[in-house]
Amino acid sequence: MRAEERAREAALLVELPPEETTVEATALTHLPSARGFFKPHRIVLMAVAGGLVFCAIWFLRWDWLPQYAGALAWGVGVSLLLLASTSILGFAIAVPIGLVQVTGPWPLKALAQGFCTIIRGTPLLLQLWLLYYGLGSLFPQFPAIRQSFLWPYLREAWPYGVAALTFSFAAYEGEVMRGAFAGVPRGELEAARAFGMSRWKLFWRIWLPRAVHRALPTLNGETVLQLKSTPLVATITVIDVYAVVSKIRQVTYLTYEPLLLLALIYLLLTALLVLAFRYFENKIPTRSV
Amino acid sequence: MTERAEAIAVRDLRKRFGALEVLRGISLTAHEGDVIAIIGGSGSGKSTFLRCINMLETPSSGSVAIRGEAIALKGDGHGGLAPSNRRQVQRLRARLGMVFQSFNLWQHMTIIQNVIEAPVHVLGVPRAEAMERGEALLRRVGLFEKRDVYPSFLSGGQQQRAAIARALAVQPHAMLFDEPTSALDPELVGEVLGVIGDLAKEKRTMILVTHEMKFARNVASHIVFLAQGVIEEQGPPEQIFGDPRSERLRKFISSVH
Amino acid sequence: MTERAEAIAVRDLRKRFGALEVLRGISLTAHEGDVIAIIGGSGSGKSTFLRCINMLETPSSGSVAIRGEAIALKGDGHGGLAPSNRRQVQRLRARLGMVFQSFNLWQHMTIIQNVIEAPVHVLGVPRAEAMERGEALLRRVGLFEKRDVYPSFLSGGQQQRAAIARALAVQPHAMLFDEPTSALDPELVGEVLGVIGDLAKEKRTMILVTHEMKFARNVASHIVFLAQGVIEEQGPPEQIFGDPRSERLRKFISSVH
Amino acid sequence: EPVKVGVAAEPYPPFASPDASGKWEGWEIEFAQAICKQAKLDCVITPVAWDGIIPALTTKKIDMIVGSMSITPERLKTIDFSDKYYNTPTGVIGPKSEAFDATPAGLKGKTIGVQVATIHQDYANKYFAPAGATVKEYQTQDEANNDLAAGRLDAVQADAIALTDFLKTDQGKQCCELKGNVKDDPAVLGAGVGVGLRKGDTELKGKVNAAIKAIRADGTYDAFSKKYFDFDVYGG
Amino acid sequence: MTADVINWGLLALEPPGWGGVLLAGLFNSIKIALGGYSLGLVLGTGGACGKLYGGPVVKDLMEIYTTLVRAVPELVLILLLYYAGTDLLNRAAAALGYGTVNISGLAAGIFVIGVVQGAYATEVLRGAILAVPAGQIEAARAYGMSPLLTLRRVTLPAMLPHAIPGLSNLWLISTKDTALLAVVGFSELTLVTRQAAGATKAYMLFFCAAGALYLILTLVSNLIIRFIEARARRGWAAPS
Ligand SMILES: Nc1ncnc2c1ncn2[C@@H]1O[C@H](COP(=O)(O)OP(=O)(O)OP(=O)(O)O)[C@@H](O)[C@H]1O
Ligand SMILES: Nc1ncnc2c1ncn2[C@@H]1O[C@H](COP(=O)(O)OP(=O)(O)OP(=O)(O)O)[C@@H](O)[C@H]1O
Ligand SMILES: [Mg+2]
Ligand SMILES: [Mg+2]
Repeated sequence: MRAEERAREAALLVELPPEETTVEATALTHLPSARGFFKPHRIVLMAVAGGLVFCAIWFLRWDWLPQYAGALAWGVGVSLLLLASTSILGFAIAVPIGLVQVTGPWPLKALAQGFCTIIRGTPLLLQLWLLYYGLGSLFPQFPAIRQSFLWPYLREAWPYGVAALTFSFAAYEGEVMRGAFAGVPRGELEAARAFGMSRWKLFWRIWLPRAVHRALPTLNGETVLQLKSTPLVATITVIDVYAVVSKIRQVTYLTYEPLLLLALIYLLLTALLVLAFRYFENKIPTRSV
Repeated sequence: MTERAEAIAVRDLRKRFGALEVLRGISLTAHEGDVIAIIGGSGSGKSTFLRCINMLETPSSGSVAIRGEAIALKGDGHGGLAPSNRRQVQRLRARLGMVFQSFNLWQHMTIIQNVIEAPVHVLGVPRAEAMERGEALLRRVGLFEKRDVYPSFLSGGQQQRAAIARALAVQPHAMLFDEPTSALDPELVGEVLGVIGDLAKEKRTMILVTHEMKFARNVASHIVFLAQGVIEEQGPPEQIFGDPRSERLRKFISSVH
Repeated sequence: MTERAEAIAVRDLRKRFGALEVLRGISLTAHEGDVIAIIGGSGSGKSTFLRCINMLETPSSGSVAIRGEAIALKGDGHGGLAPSNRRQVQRLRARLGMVFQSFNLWQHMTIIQNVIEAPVHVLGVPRAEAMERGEALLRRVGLFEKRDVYPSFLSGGQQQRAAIARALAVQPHAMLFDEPTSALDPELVGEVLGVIGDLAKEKRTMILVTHEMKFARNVASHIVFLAQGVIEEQGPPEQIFGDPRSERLRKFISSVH
Repeated sequence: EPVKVGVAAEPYPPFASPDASGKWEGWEIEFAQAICKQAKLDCVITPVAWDGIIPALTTKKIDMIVGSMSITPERLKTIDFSDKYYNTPTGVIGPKSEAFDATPAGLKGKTIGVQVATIHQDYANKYFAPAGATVKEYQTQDEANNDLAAGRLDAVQADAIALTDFLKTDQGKQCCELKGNVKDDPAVLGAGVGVGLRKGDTELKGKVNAAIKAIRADGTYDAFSKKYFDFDVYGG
Repeated sequence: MTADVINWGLLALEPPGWGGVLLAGLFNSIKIALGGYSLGLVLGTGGACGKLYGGPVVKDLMEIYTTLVRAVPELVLILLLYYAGTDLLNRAAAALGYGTVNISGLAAGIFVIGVVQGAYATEVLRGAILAVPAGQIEAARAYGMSPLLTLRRVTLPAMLPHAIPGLSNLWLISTKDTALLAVVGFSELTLVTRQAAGATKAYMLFFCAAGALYLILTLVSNLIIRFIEARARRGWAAPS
């Protein structure tokens, strides 16, 4: 009991500001509504935007585009695959991380909180390099690892990228899930118990879905943030769309064009994500207060 | 009364929260078809008593039996009791329909999903059958058109009626109501009391905690007045309201009228 | 009455929100020392009328003059009016002490900071002087000991008294009260009405919207009954409450009593 | 106004690498200092990410590149170069445990590491990739070397001097050896290393060319080269 | 070179230890983070006011700004702004006849982080301003305050408690985003760590050391944030 309290106090000392407060400010979660698109000033703005796009097309060099279209599409595929796999894996880890912080015994609680604090307190780029160049260069020194069936994978770069992105997502989303689990009204859990649900059933049927439901808007933002993190893997030799564009930049020596295209690609991917999430959120409507 | 089977039997129930002894030896038997209303001042232990019946709160001592089956209890090592067989508790709970003051509908499910949840996932009723029965129940409480709506879109009265349908869906041996109308706006109270009144007329076993004295008088077959953790007085409604014996009950009745 | 100067003069004020015409031609003059109570049903436009006086709401047509100075208005291009000189409005507003239903004390300032804010930053009174006067006002409304406390730590009644002190601090030509007690718990209403009653005795010019009929009757020199955006009836309290002419007023009075 | 000399921000020994006090040192740094002194330019060494070093030059973040950048026809489309200031062959290294040579046939099925945006990348893509090798690109030479030592690569292609330098380190000595130099292709591998300059910056180009000539003539070049190499790095 | 012998001497502050270089990098990171964050706050305040009180054109421009920045990875934005931003500035200066302006890496870094932070801060501050009860602002108007005075005396101070959790997170993001400048070769903590690791081959040691430095920075920041928050929350009733 005393130990638990002490652990809680120690943990409180390192708790970072809640993640939910900034997700919407740092990730696009709502598309601007199309309504009222044709007000006079908007038409002028759109004309200006159109002019800019025209200038970009006319005065900048785009002749390289067809040659790299295939590579770009491949890169987008890799980016999306990374996003999907690491978000799903990360979420799977985030659930227990959030849960033990709400109900777990204190050693697990402290462990989960420490994990979240360390990951949230250091740059992802550094974590990525630590895993790939640091940990990755230690592995081959152990013959056991070198001979194991894992070695062909450990030789590659993507497992490290996936691991780093997964941990990152798990830490940020774990923090969100903690709030979501804690925020499910006690009464609803009590009602489930009153209807004779076992602990597992209560967790799977009521607590988890309800928490996920609560976390959905933030999950949307976290996924957009995760998409925005994926290009970092290019720095450890994974060929995602960012890496493809880097290569284009190096081969063509163009400064702006590939980057502008890249920004456009991410803009579209983000919009797609937002639309997908809007679809899911609409499935379970909640009355906005 | 004696020839009917015992639906709920509570013997010498005590419950303490730390230093505070909230229930100080309560015995009460509800036979099949009884409608028992529990009244009493705030903090007198009414909710705690109700919650002890289905072990949402574990008693410090005493025993509870549902339909003659005693809930197995063992010492919890802190001077209280705890169920020794979780499965038994879950099985018995599943047939006690509890209705809460704040409804506690599951917000991530539609009304019909709320209603069929326990029958399908706890009792193992086939989905189609549960659906059919659930819809009948919703029709009965006047919420059939709202079946596919999420709870947050309903008024408090509608939510409480849905909660009652949810409790009925498990075909409960007995229903437990904890102040089912006190979270409602005055104009919505009537519709919920109407539904409960109908249930009482069907001679369903019910124990209800309520502050609505007029309603308790009309509906209950037996009134229990709780004060400071003991049953201060009990009896048929006419006697309790018409001819209260104890000073405390007399004061209580005049204060709420 | 006629020899006293006009404090507030409203002529043929109209206000529409979209299709809804809330005020449909209201004229009212408050002379120095008048205490005018505005009564009327919910939605009759009382708040809107009060807010039009200091241009928190801009009228659709009509005119408002404070101490004989007409507020300059011009068409706003949407069929309504807008002040043509913002500085004039700010200057006139600064000397109209407004007290809101929900107090609207600035939460990030202590009580005394709330009180001296407008004198110091709008009227340019030296800080020390404002402080001294502010403290005297707080003493007067019985909040001197709470001077360095933040509003959220006060009860509703205390907050409203602080808001009254804040309004008095600008040495207002006239005070405007919009249901100053309706957000308060019943037991706190008295303390606020007491303060307002004292102000009325001093013959301060006041226009107050209230639902407290007894209070209006005791305190006001003149009662205005608003219904559906027009002045249905007005006159001294004895006449309005003792001998209401219109059917509507009679109904209204009986409904609130 | 000081002239900003761009060097790659990544360690590239023995040509340029930061020391433990954060100062840049190496053969190329001494070379840069020598020509600046000769041309009486006020130079500041400015580290820039290698893969953005040409944009940095064209957007005037730096004024010249002294970064072991080979003079290639492709680069000449975008920037200008001084005369060459060194020229070395291109080599391939690999683990001691495997025997192969630096030919397309020898590298078939192998994973070969190169630094991005280098002539080695272009060369490997032109000759080794079509022959069945996987080309993996690294931000820095150093990381490619490290991955070779870590067994995540089968070979590394780079400037022969840089590779020799690596093979002299503990790490390199243990794991790897030179598998040979690649067959020359001037169209890809270029005509030696020159100072990268903005197009149209002819004044600076003139000064740099004159300075290179001068330090070659007065022995300065040989003097500091001896500290690093026991052969003529200027090449034939 | 193997993991079993950790050469702690590599972290010594004096050469041949690299500790001094790491600390210098950390100092650079903090400088950029502070500068970028401050710039972001200025842009964010302007952006939030523009979004809330501006005319239709200003509102739309702000919307475009925040939408773009929030939808595109920081890494891409940093590259774009680093090259394009400074290039445009140079061209503008040239067009105006000032010749090339000399933009230091530090200034460019601050500019880049600041523009990104500005969009985030716009959203945080906008939300916080919207959380201020309308009555507070109406009371200010009723006492004759001009719009600017209202903003300065009431709206901004009243929204502060709502904004602080968000702004604290932005500060932590800003310290971590400085690491991204490594990809343009700016000598902040992450890049010097990579250089140190590359030069000594002690990858684990240096990356862990840098991680510890970032973590300390985060945790110390957090203590300061709590102190500030406690002060800004004066006046808010204790949660009952
Ligand atoms: N979990 C708990 N821990 C500690 N004390 C509790 C707990 N639950 C209830 N109590 C205390 O037990 C006493 C009885 O509570 P209970 O809720 O049973 O009263 P009640 O009769 O239902 O009152 P009300 O009419 O207000 O609902 C109260 O004093 C309450 O504070
Ligand atoms: N900003 C607004 N926009 C649209 N309609 C409004 C607005 N403000 C008030 N109204 C409408 O104007 C009518 C009069 O409102 P007002 O607040 O003046 O009534 P009131 O007499 O003060 O009522 P109450 O006693 O409830 O405060 C109402 O129907 C209200 O809905
Ligand atoms: Mg209760
Ligand atoms: Mg009103």
